[in-house]
Amino acid sequence: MFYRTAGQFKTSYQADHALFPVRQDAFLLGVILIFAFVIFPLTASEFTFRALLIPVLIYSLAALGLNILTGYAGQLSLGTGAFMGVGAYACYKLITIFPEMNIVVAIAMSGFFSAAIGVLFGLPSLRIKGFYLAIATLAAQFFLVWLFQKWAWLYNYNASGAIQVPNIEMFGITVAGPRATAITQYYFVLCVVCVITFFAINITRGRIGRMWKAVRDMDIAAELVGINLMRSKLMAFFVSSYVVGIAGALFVFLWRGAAEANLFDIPLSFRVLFIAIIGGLGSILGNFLGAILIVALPVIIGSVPQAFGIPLDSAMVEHLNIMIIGALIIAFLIIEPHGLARFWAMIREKFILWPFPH
Amino acid sequence: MKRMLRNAILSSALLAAASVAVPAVAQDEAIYIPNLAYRTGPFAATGTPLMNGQRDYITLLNERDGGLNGVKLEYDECETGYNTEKGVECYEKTKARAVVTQPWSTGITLQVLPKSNVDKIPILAPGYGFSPMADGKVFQWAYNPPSSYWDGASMILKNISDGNLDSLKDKKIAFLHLDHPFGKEPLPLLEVLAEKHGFNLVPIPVGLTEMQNQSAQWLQIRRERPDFVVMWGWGAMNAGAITEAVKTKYPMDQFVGVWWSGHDGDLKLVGDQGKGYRSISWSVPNSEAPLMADIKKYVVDAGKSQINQSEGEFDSVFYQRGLMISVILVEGIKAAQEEFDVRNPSPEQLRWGLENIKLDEARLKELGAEGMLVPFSTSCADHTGHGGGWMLQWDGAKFVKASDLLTPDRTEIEKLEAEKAKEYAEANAPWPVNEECSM
Amino acid sequence: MAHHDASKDTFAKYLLWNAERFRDRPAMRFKDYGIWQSWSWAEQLEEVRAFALGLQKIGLKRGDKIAVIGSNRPRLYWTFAAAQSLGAVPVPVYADSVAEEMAYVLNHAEVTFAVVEDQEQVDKVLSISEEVPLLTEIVYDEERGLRDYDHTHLHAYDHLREEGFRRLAEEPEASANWLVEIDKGRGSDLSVMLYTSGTTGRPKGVMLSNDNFVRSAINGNAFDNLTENETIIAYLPLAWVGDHLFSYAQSYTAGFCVACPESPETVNEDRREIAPTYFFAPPRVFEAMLTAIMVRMEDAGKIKKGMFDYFLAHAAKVGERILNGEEVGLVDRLKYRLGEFMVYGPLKNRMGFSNMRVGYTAGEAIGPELFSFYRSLGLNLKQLYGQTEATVYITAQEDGKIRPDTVGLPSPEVEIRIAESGEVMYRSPGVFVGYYKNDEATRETKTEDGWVHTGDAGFFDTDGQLKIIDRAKDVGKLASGALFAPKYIENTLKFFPDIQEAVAFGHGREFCAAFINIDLQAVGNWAERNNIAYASYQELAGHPRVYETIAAHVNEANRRLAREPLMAASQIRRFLVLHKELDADDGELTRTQKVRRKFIAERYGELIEALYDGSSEKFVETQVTYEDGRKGIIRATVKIVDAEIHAVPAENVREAAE
Amino acid sequence: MNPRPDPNQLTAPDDGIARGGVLLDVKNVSLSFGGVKAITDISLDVLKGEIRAIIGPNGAGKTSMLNVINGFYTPQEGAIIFRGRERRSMKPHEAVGQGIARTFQNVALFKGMSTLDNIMAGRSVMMKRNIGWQMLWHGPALREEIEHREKVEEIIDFLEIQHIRRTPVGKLPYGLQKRVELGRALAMEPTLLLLDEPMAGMNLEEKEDMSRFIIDVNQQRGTTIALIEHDMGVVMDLSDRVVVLDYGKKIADGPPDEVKNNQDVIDAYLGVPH
Amino acid sequence: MEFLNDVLVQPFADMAAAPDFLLQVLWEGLVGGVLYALIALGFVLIYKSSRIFNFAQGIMVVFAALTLVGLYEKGVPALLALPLTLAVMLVLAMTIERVVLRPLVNQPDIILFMATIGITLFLIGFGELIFGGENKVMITEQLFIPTGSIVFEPFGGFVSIEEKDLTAVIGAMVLVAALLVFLNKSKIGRAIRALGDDHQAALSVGISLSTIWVIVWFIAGVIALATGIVWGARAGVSFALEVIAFKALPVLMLGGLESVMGAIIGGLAIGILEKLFEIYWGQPLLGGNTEAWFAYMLALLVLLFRPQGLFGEKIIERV
Repeated sequence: MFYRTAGQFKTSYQADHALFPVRQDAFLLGVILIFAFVIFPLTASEFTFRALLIPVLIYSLAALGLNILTGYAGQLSLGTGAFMGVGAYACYKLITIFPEMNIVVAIAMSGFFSAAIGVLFGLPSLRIKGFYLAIATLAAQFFLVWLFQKWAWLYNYNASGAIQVPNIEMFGITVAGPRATAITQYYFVLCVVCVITFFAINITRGRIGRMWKAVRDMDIAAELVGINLMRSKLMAFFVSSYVVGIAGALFVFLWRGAAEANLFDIPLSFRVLFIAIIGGLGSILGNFLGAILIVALPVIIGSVPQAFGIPLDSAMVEHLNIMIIGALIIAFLIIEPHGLARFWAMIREKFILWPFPH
Repeated sequence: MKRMLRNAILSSALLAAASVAVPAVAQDEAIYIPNLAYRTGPFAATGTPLMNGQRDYITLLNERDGGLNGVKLEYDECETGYNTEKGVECYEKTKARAVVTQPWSTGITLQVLPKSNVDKIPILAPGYGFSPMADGKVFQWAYNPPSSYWDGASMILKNISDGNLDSLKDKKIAFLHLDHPFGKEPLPLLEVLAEKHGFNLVPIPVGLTEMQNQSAQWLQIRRERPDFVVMWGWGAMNAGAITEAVKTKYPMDQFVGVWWSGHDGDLKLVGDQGKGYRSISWSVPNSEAPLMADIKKYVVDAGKSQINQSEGEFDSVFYQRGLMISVILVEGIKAAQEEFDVRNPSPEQLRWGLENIKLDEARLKELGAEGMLVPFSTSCADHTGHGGGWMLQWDGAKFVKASDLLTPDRTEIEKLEAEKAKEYAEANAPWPVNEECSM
Repeated sequence: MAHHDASKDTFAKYLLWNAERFRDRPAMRFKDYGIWQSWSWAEQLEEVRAFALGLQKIGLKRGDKIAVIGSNRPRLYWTFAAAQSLGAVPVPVYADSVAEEMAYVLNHAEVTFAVVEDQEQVDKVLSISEEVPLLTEIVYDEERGLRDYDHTHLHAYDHLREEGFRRLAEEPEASANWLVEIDKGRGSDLSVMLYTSGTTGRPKGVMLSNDNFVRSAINGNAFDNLTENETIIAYLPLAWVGDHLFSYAQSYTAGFCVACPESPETVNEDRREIAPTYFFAPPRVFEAMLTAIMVRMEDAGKIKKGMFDYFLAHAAKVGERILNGEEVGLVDRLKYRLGEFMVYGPLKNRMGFSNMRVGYTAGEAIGPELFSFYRSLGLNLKQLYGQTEATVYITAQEDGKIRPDTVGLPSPEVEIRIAESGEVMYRSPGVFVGYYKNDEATRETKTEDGWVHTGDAGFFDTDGQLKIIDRAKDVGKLASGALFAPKYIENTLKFFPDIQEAVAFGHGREFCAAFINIDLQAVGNWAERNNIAYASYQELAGHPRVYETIAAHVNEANRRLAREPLMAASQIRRFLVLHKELDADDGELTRTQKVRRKFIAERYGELIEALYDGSSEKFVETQVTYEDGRKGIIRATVKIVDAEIHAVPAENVREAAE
Repeated sequence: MNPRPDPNQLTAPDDGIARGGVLLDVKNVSLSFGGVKAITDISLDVLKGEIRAIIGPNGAGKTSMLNVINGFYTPQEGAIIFRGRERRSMKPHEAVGQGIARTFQNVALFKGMSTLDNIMAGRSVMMKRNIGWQMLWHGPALREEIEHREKVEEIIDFLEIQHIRRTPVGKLPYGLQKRVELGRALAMEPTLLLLDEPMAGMNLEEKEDMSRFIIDVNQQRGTTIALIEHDMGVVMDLSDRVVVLDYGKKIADGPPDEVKNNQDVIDAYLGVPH
Repeated sequence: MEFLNDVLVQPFADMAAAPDFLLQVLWEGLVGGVLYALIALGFVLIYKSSRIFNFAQGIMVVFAALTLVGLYEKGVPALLALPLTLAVMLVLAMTIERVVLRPLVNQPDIILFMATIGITLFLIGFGELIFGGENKVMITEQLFIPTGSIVFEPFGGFVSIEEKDLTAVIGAMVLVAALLVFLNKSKIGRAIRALGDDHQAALSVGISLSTIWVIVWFIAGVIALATGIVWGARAGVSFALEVIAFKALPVLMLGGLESVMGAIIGGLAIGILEKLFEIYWGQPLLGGNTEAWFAYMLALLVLLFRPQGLFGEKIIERV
């Protein structure tokens, strides 16, 4: 219906390999970007920024990182939270050791720390497969969180054991810390997320993405077409952990403002995993859809009774909320196990084929 | 045009979000008191009675007095599950209308604290939070009356050493604490004191996932054979520790907890075997007090309370402490109302109010709460009041007062407070410091 | 009349000119290796020149005939231009013709060269090489499987192309000489020779000159405002005159882009990608598309199907009127707009017609409802009446003056007259030079003064539009001497969805009568809705209420016939509903589902007699062949019914008398 | 604008071995799994440019033989000399670098990927742009991608699978999957192509198509082919030389006609007990 | 050097120095291990029969215990509450089979795993809604579980053994024995075991897949209840218990996902080893709390050498 593809033909491979071979997709993205860059900032309240927009973006990024590993390269990870923690603590150390360092540089560099740790814990993937591999990532998860608690150097020996984001300026604007305004942080996060998403799309659709998918779909065959399993898997761990690390740094520096070790514990990992799976493994778009569902929906559900003046006490709402989220997860898995991205793809396909049913 | 666009988008994309952000009408008159409560999760057991207490005191005022000086108080809970992330979300959600933030977890407090200067909403964290918040010059917006954790630690040590800390020399004190900002809070002071007085401090952290199964920690205690175990526990950790202590046959009279580790429910698990366990507290339950009679009459019997009467929650330490917490807050609001002659004080006015709380014995008596709370007063420079506390002891069925009013030894604490406050201000530069305050 | 630059009288000259005036505009696209490989006019010139020089190298010279065999692909189109540039005459041959047919054509045309698509065609040509002694050099495009063939007289296109480039680079005079060759070309020279597959006898080679094509193309361009901005998809056989005109002549004269599909299987998809602005298809293609749409919509959900049907019904109501620029109410227009968004637009998108500006159908009569369907969607589909001998154009419908039942007004520069016998004759600049090596046939078809017999019977309608009623040889006369055109009558009857097939009789008789086959699906549905139980086709066909319905249709058909002055006499007086479906297995239909009137007349002689002897029913036994090949007999008593006859409206009588 | 391929580039890389020279020499190879002998002392050679068939009843050790050749299994005894270099063990992915590509008995495609991507994956080894370029996409990475896409499109064209270019291979019928798999192997531009039962599970028409492709590959690209096939008829038509295995042992080796009449072979196929 | 001493010598010296303490440590480890094994057993059963990695086993423990205590608090006699709780677990098993498993049959492992996390969340919300979030006391006495402790005094020190821990160990042993008998001797049990290998084979026994699933989930529920009772007796019943599900994971990995014996041995091994490590290495050298990760690191180490776990079947790669 909306997708009228007639007359869109490609005369070169460049055009065929464009990000959006279908014009309407590009248009849709344009609309979304206009919303993200112009309309939301004009309209959103601070609460919307801090409770909806910024977390959705950051969680999307974390899920994107996980998706690279699990969705594209087929290596299950349950340790995303800890890798986010590595990024966050690395960024904290960088910022406190080199206070003059530009925050963008610090965040970009902190990704390398989590990438390195990721590769380290990815090494077992060469021998261990499937669910058994989850153990390696869980080992990382529990060990790293334990380390965050025990290694006081990481949090500069703060009494509370928490890391606290100082006020950080960039080009004269406070972008992180308590003085930063929500809108600045939103733009900062948005830009980082856009750039990394762009990179991730490019990687996943090119040679490396194909190698990962080959390893995911059938690792033996991948090896026999000449793909070096070790390199591909470790590269997936590297790239994935890098993105996750960046997400972790943003998580603390651009959103939470402070963090203690157990913030990065298993519930965070699961949350990100949910986003990636509900959103759709092996998809970039899915991470964003999943984040909207998993991060934003509870906030919205939680606000509904109040908004309608239904006298439910907050604990009841929370209980119901947990139940609803649990039920929703099951429902979504049943309705579309391949996630929201596939759901959207089907809708899009319907629009393209409209009025035909198939 | 822009407005139209704005409306259109608000109504479509952010319908739900917007509805949260827009305050409900017709309640302008009421003073909005949000509470970042937790009645869910592993800490719900200890949280619930506290929240009930807080809530019921406000209900009492509304029911009995028609509010405070004629203005209704609107008490509103936002569920955090003791989860820092949710807590921050709740903070953001409520801050538009709030006159005060009650963050209810040291983690959330730490998170919200740096924003207080920007958002200009006072934080009230009675008996918890960051101990250096006592320094009102640095932490202009944060209050932790009537006693800080450092005060608590000092009082516990004072009590177990019978007032002479030097007598602890070469003694071994295990510090069993939740591995969480809350649990780590007294460590700096304990370390300083250990050095100064020559006792042996053995910090034993309990991870969030190990709260219920502390056999490793208690094996360590058994091996180390400490002279005293000081506990900074919360939630399910308390119950776990006390059952393990019983199992390990650790003498209960050498086992002392902070005020948050003195929950009736936790001790009921072991009953008689817990006899002798002590907990420092700045509040004491007194179900016979006139205030409690009013609560029973106007709130509980009127069916407006959520307490679980069958389990004796009404008489519990935590429920009545919850009441006291609201008493402190309401005193602050009242002070602001009177000072600025407004019905509905602004957050900044309330800040002044919280700095000028005078809860002396006379005032407590006036409130019908004599002996239920340590008398204290706050000032511009002193946001804690350092009212001290009493030792409560478990007699096998309930907690009873087991000491006279204890007060902290402030010498070391003040030094440390100043140092840590300074550190904090530096780390969070630019951080405004109110130099006008005088002691 | 369109402007005609006399100096541009051959396509080679147009090519040179286009390479200048349209330099970087696309001339040719070809879906190959997954993308639309494209050539600008300048590049097309390069390609043609290189190949021409290559052909020259292997001996192609002025006057030679060069066969072109294969599907629509750029290199074969370039072969036309390359050969013509050297003064040789391309002879496109149907790629699917069997070896024997091909041998005849190649031999008759005296081709000496052949440019073919692939191994399959090479094998075919080689297999008949003994029968075509003149043919010596074969050029192929696809190398696959040909590597080990003897290459003494077999050449790879690539090789010749490279040879051409090599000559361009190494022989300074090659390019200039080529231009000289082009210059030598004249409008009167033969452009191509197209073999028409007559229904009887051997194919005839229609010689068409450059002038024929250039002028027809220019006239056609002007008629439909075709410019260099058009895109056409070339998918019909190269050997068919229409494709040569649309995809070659008009492209060269107007400068527009021709797109060749990846393969015959992917035409639909490729058309959707390209979205041509100018499109041609015979009715069967449109019919197949409509069927595909309806079949696919059968699976749609109830709501969607309902919505779809609703808007299609609305389009049927107002769509054509809107397209013709007639007055339509605001509500209907808005509804149509909504329909455009919900249904018509997406449908056109799926068919690849989103950008279609001009569409033609021709070749045979298109069903009016089919024609209207596409027009109601807002597609400017028009009918064309043409022949190879006329270089296509005889008549064409003008924008805004479209009626489904006529083929339009005479095309520019075409004169038409109706012969005594009712046969349509024409004279135009597109009239062919003659049949190759068949003067007799030329004389039979083309009069001394240039009029050509079409072989079709027709008449001019009141508004001057030509109506074709039948093949001239099938048209008979009633006993009264009035014209009897059975196919026209049958088509009028078949307009009703309930009528699947009809056979009209009347030649030499007093009046016209008809056999009717009901459409089992349509009537079956109707029966179901009306609670009419039936066990078989036979039972349904004989049902009195079915007869009532059919009688009403016949009545309506008669009313329509009455409006036509020439047809009024052949209104159907009596009809019957046949007790069995006409079936190709029984020889009643051709395999292409056309009625074999003669056979039917013999087989059902008894029934025909009954139609004319006034009896009201007749018992018959008919042998049938079942699907599995078994034979059986069905017996039935067929009722015969009289139909209402309508008077001829007065004004028609007057006009007819003029 | 017109990236029409040069057909001469389609042929396999030159390795200095003349047509008819020994490309692969398997010498006295034995392989066993935990005591079970899969291959016993087998020697065979593959000449450059030929189609070499390995046949035998089920369980004869044919697939194990291929697995040995491309490094998936390391034999306990014997030597493998490929392009004049001897090696005992190598990683399977290294085999590709040496010019050995293969297909599998049970199609081993990447089910979640399209035909195009599957074949592109076959060229992974030849693609060099690092992750930095990949991230940016535009520029060198895209150029490389297109360069290889062109090669892949030739293969798609060659195997006549244009119409399924974008279809996820999991949805394709078996016969087409086999063709895609062949395409993926071709994309690696192998010197030696190992085909493991390329016609298993196909109908007659598909078998004919596949035979044609195999011959075309061999003739047009000059690729040496070693294939395993169960169907004797097909093998005899296709191959230049046939080696017959039974119970892990070589029982015959020679031109198809010769092998066909060998008594041992007949017995083996008829199931005469040893 | 000192480091090596700390790591390699000192711990053993400590063990030798206080053997009674070592015994206590081992006992504590054993009790912990029994509990891990019980949870892991629930996992294995479900994994074997339906290839589902049931993350919800942890919350099922909490839910079962809460139901038991909750019913008792509502005035149901303890001995009636027990069968009622079993009935609730049966209903839960049936609901899960109908609502979750059946629609998700044949989905990839990860999807089913996620679904069980969904179940976990749902049960947390549901449980808190009904029973509240507070800590509850396990009704040990009412269930006739002894609560005293037995004190031995070997090597001049003492070893204290809680009677309820002893009950737990014995109870677990009885449960495991019963389960093994059930799996090996009964028709359903054999079907369950066969299911792990081949759905068709299991169906040939004549029991429908749904029935088997319900039974398996119900057995898992029974195990959960047993676990809940013994664990609840130790540390009270609260939602904080759900985290023990994580402890079962390395146990499973170590033992091999499909091996009942593996789960038991893995559970005991991890229980004992992690306690020893924590006491003798973790607390003195690493600042404690090593139990959070020790089991994982151990499992990881084992997996590196045996990718299929200690008792799993060897994976042979085929082309």
